[in-house]
Amino acid sequence: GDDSDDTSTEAGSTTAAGGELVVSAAASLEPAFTAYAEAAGIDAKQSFAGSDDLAAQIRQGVTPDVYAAANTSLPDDLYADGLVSKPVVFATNTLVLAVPDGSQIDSLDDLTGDVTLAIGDEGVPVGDYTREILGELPKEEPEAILDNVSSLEPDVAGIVGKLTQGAVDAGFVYVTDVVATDGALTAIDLPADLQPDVAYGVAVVDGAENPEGAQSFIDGLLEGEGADALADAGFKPPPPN
Amino acid sequence: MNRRGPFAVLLVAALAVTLAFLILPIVAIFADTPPGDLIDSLGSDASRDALWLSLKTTLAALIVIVVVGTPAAYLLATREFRGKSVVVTAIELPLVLPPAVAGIGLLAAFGPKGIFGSALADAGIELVLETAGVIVALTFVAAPFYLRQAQAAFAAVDPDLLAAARTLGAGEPRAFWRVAIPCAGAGISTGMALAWGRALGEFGATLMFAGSFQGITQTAPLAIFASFSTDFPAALALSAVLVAISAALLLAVKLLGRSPLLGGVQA
Amino acid sequence: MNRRGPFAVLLVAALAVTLAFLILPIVAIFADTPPGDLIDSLGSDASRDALWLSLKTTLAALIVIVVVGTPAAYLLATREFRGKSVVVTAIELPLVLPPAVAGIGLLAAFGPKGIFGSALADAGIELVLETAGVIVALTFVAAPFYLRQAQAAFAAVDPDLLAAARTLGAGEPRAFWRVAIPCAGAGISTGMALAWGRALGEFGATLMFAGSFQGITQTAPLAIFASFSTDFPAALALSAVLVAISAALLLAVKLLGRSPLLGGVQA
Amino acid sequence: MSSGLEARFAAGLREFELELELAVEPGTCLALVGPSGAGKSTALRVIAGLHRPDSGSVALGERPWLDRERGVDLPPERRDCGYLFQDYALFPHLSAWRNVAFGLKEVPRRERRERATAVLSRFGAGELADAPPRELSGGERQRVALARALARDPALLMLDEPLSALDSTTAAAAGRELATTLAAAEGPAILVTHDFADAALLADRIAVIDRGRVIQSGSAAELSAQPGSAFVADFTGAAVLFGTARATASGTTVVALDGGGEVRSSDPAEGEVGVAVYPWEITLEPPGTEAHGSALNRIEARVTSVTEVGSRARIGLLAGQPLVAEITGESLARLGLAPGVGVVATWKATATRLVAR
Amino acid sequence: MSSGLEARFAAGLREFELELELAVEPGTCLALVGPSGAGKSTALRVIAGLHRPDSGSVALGERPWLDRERGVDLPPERRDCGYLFQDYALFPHLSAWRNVAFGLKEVPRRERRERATAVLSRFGAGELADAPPRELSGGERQRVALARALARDPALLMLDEPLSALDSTTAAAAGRELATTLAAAEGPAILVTHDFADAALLADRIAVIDRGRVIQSGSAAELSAQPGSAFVADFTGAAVLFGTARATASGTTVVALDGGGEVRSSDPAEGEVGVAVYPWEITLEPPGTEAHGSALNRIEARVTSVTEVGSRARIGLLAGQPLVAEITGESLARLGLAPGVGVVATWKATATRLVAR
Ligand SMILES: Nc1ncnc2c1ncn2[C@@H]1O[C@H](COP(=O)(O)OP(=O)(O)OP(=O)(O)O)[C@@H](O)[C@H]1O
Ligand SMILES: Nc1ncnc2c1ncn2[C@@H]1O[C@H](COP(=O)(O)OP(=O)(O)OP(=O)(O)O)[C@@H](O)[C@H]1O
Ligand SMILES: [Mg+2]
Ligand SMILES: [Mg+2]
Repeated sequence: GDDSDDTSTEAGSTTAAGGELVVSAAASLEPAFTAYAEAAGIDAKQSFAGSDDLAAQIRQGVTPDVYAAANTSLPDDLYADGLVSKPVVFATNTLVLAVPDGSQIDSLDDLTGDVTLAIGDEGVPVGDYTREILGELPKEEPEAILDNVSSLEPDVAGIVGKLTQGAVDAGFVYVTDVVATDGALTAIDLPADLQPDVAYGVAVVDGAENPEGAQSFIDGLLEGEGADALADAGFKPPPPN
Repeated sequence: MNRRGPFAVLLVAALAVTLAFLILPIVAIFADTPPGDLIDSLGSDASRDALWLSLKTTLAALIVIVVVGTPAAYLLATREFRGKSVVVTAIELPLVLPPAVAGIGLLAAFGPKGIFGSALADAGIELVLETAGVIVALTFVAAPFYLRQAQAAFAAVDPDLLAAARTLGAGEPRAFWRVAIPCAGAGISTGMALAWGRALGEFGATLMFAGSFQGITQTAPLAIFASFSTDFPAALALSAVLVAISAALLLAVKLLGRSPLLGGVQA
Repeated sequence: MNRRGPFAVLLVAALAVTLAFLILPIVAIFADTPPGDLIDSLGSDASRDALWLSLKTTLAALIVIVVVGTPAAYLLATREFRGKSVVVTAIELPLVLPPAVAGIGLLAAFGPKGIFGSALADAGIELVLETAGVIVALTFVAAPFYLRQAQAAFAAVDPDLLAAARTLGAGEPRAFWRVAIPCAGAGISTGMALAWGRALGEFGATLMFAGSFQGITQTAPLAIFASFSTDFPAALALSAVLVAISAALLLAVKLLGRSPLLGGVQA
Repeated sequence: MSSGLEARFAAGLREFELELELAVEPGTCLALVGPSGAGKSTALRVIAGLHRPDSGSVALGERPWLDRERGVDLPPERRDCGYLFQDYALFPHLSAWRNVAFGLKEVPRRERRERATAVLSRFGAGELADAPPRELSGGERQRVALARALARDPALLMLDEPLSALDSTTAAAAGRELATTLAAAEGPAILVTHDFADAALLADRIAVIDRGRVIQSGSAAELSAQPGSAFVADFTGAAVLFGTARATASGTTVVALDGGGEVRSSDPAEGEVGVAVYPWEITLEPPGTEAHGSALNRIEARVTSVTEVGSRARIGLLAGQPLVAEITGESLARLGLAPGVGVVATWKATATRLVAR
Repeated sequence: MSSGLEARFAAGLREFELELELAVEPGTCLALVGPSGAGKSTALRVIAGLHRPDSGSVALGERPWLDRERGVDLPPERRDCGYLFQDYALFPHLSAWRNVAFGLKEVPRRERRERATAVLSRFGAGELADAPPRELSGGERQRVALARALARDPALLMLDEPLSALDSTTAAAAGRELATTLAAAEGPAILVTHDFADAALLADRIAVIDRGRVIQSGSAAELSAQPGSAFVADFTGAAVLFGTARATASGTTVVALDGGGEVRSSDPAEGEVGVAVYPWEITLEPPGTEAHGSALNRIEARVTSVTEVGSRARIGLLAGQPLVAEITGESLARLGLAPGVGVVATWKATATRLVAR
């Protein structure tokens, strides 16, 4: 009866408290964060999923120590709702136009022609950034391009999958995603003036069992092994402010 | 023989636990959703389109599955041949594919670059990013459930009944239609319910193979997922509506299951 | 009575089409994956951990489902009571929940803030982000398939056989164990295969409820999804491996299905 | 110690209400007979606890099994009765011997097979021990089921048509085995059968049910001596003609047969009756032979069938109604009987039983 | 026009090989009889096309149904035979009349119900038309199945134990209906039965099968006059004793009975034989009465059972082996027979048939 209960609670808590760190991070951060944890020898339980899945979890009361998203809006919302501490930007990514290897398309202008696109849905970071870029384009181009959109993807994987399988001709993703396809896709850089600042926000989750660990983990991301690992994975450092 | 006893109590307990466990999360979703939202979520056309598309596509998929799957299941149940268990296993494999991978597989098979892609293109059949594609995806993920269930149901039919039908001048088709199907009726309708439910909840494969475009390929689960990041409560509300509607439809199937065609006795 | 005839041809055709449709996408995935990658993907501990975890958790879930679900299904099959079809429908509802929503539902029910959250916490039971949570998620998603299949199988057992067992001095438990289960054996093992396969492919609910921690909650489908956005080919390779392994296991189940306990005759 | 069965219950069936009151002494066997659909099997199911009656009670000695009033209702497994189902209900997943062994819980595992096979052998099914039911012939199934019901010598034995699927030889052998078992049994037994010889051989008393009610009961001899109804008469092997009776001054009853013709009986009766006469009481004469006194019934008939058995022949007759006579081989030859031939069937008025229809 | 059935085939069964050669003339009925497990039902299944023999052929008139050599093998539905399954195989999802109507494809929809109910009524099951099989009694099911097999008067009729589950009255009525049907039928018919009376009444010829082979065939009269084996003798109603025969100078054969005792017969025989005698050939005497001449067989016996039927009694005897005598009510009274009483059973040597075991 009692004592067995106690021990199990003991067990439950020790796993979390014993310096261990629980990290929920956007799927695209997986290579960087795993490398970082190894390099810095951090005993971290890391869960990688869509930024919004993780946000939904936190809204449902799940409390990892660190929440790292592929954008800043989701952490900001959670912060506004008092679920996480003030988020900080720890990295930026570059949005590119991805096309299957050997595609005819080599610039934004080709997108107005007879092609099909997959882009992120509204509310999904990659989707919002894509709309930002299109917004910058001269008048009629955005409509022409949006007309060619045949799928609004809830996550980057959907876009990448369709591109690699040739289901669509082009799509907007992060350069890191293209790197991940091992050459199946080619990235077409966007004019620097159009490039949105794709900022990644990270925050300590309220009620975290290991807030100190969380904070030092975040610090490590801003400079040190974390920053290096991010750079190796193709991320850019946060804009100096 | 419905007497109370420790065993009966155990049975009831088991059912109670099962029921509680399966129902609670659904109740929770409703609890999280103010009734108002339910109405609102029906208000937006995105939701209405999605629900309507879901009903259409799942129904279409179910029809395809039943029409093609029933004879296939009957064959598996009534014939013995070498390598049969391999075939049966093959039918079960789609189950273990994670949805997104299933989608990739479908693209690799029926997509533009896929094995069959060109053939389909020549035939002027467009699946990818089309409503037809949704149906294909749903069929792919839901079919195994119906096939195996129907096979089990057919296998449980006393062969002498089919034999009797034959001696009464019924060819195998008539024996199949007038005896095998009614006798396996209960099992078959169960299989239909399972396959339909599975199709209705399908998400990953559809997304990967058919994409997510309102009114064309955005089924209810996709719409729910889409609004996840933008309007979480709306997402839950839509889920609740989806559950409510399908509950109603599944109940209807049950009542249909009582009809002569499926299990009852024809007076 | 295995004579060739138009109907037999039709049956074979139906099976051929079904098989081709279900197998092709899987073949395509293998085709897309250089054999080397298969080996490599087994090389990475992430993959090995994931596969191993998937096996452990799906097995655990299956055991829970069978142990609790079998009596529940038996009760539903052998007793008549008012509102029975409502109960049965309730059991089917989890099917129609999109995976992520199912996860939300589980969180809302058993999560820290959930209806039962505090109760579980007091009992010192941690589910969320723990392996136990994976098992809960898999059970929730896969249980309906087993329950309904088993129910259909039990319902097809001639009641007089149970009656005979009773008159021979077997209490209902023994009649259940020695007669009902063996007679429903084929159907039950089918249900196990379906539920297990479904659990093995489960993705959304697990991710939402248990997260994706390598070695703890990152099952094969989650690992596949994770590497989608980081190493696409590896993702496909891992999927192929998953399919291969489960094919082997499902075949094993079939052979088990031939054993006396499940369907065969005890000499 | 062992104790008798007392059962009285009422259960509604499709066409009629089953209302029975049965008492079977320990160590004795009651044969339940009656037309198809009379309620025999249902009665057994009620007693076995497989069918719950609307009202009534069943008790074995002091031990109440069912008492709707007092809310007693033991589950079948606690009633300890061996029940042979009319359609066998063999376990399809168990070989013959395992079917029999199923009831042998208290026998040590090692001995079960031996014990089961022994019982099977008594009914000539020993070599079928390992066969699955689906590979057994009808009669083989019946014997396996019989063995299964007997194997664990239960407090109450209920056999629904135990020999119906067996040929004469097998049935006779099985019947003798059954007789020994019943003789040895301390508890009561109920046997449903449609064969008078079986009933007479195996049972101490016979209860005749029709449309859910006992219409007559007694020993085989009593039934055949005083058949209470046309069914009973027929069951005991008599030929039955139907007609309308009226008393005469002379005290004898005259019956106008439905098919035409008239017969006399020493039994008193009025109105619609059945005329029962045993085939061997009937003698056949060529047509046109004149009557020797009114003590003799004479009706014109046509031969429909002739079946010679040994030194004897059964002659199927049509005298407006079907009738059967049993005559010696000699008279068969003398009369040159063959289908179509006309004859006069005669028998004593005193050998003529009048029974309710 | 219609045509006879010719069937010869071999099929392996568990214990033995089924090797039959059957020919049935159009318009006639062949009764298949034999011990339980002899292969009767399997034979019907082969002819119906439900069981494929290892070799052989089946043909109805000019039309080959099966010819393994020539690779002909018509599916059951194209053989047009009405088959009553021994265990009925009624469709559980169809009411009685729909079961019967199932075969009536060429009858216009509107008339089917009427037609089906008509056939049911002929077998006294008219009012069961709307009942589902699970709510029917054993005998009711059998009659529905019988009606179903007959309804579409098929080219070949095959009935596996059509009356086995029926009480005497119902069976007699159904038997008469069946007889009319068979008489009217133009095609051949095969009837499996274990009742000699049924076989004699319904069939023109009887074929006796044992362990998969026809051991004797002929009319009922022929079989009972010259039973070819103990089984046949028993089947025709004779009592059979087993013993060892040796010829004597006098020309009569002496049989030393297994149970002890000796009997003489006019039939020639050597070695192990069955001694067949009809119960009504046997007279009983008090023990110790002296023999009147060696023409009479005399053996000591003990009474095991007494069954009075009308003016007659069947006496079960044990003379080392079981034996049955049929005597008049008077002699029963005179001898004061009761179980346990010792008697001497006597019968003529000329009435003693010697048969193969
Ligand atoms: N489940 C049922 N529901 C309604 N009526 C039933 C049911 N089972 C049997 N009956 C009816 O009850 C009557 C008695 O059935 P029962 O089986 O007891 O007859 P039986 O005496 O055994 O006849 P048989 O000698 O043919 O076996 C029959 O008329 C039958 O139609
Ligand atoms: N499917 C089977 N496989 C192997 N042996 C079988 C099979 N079916 C029947 N047998 C055997 O073949 C023999 C003949 O069976 P069949 O049913 O023809 O006997 P039957 O003459 O109809 O007996 P009964 O009068 O008892 O019905 C039996 O010994 C039986 O055990
Ligand atoms: Mg009955
Ligand atoms: Mg048979």
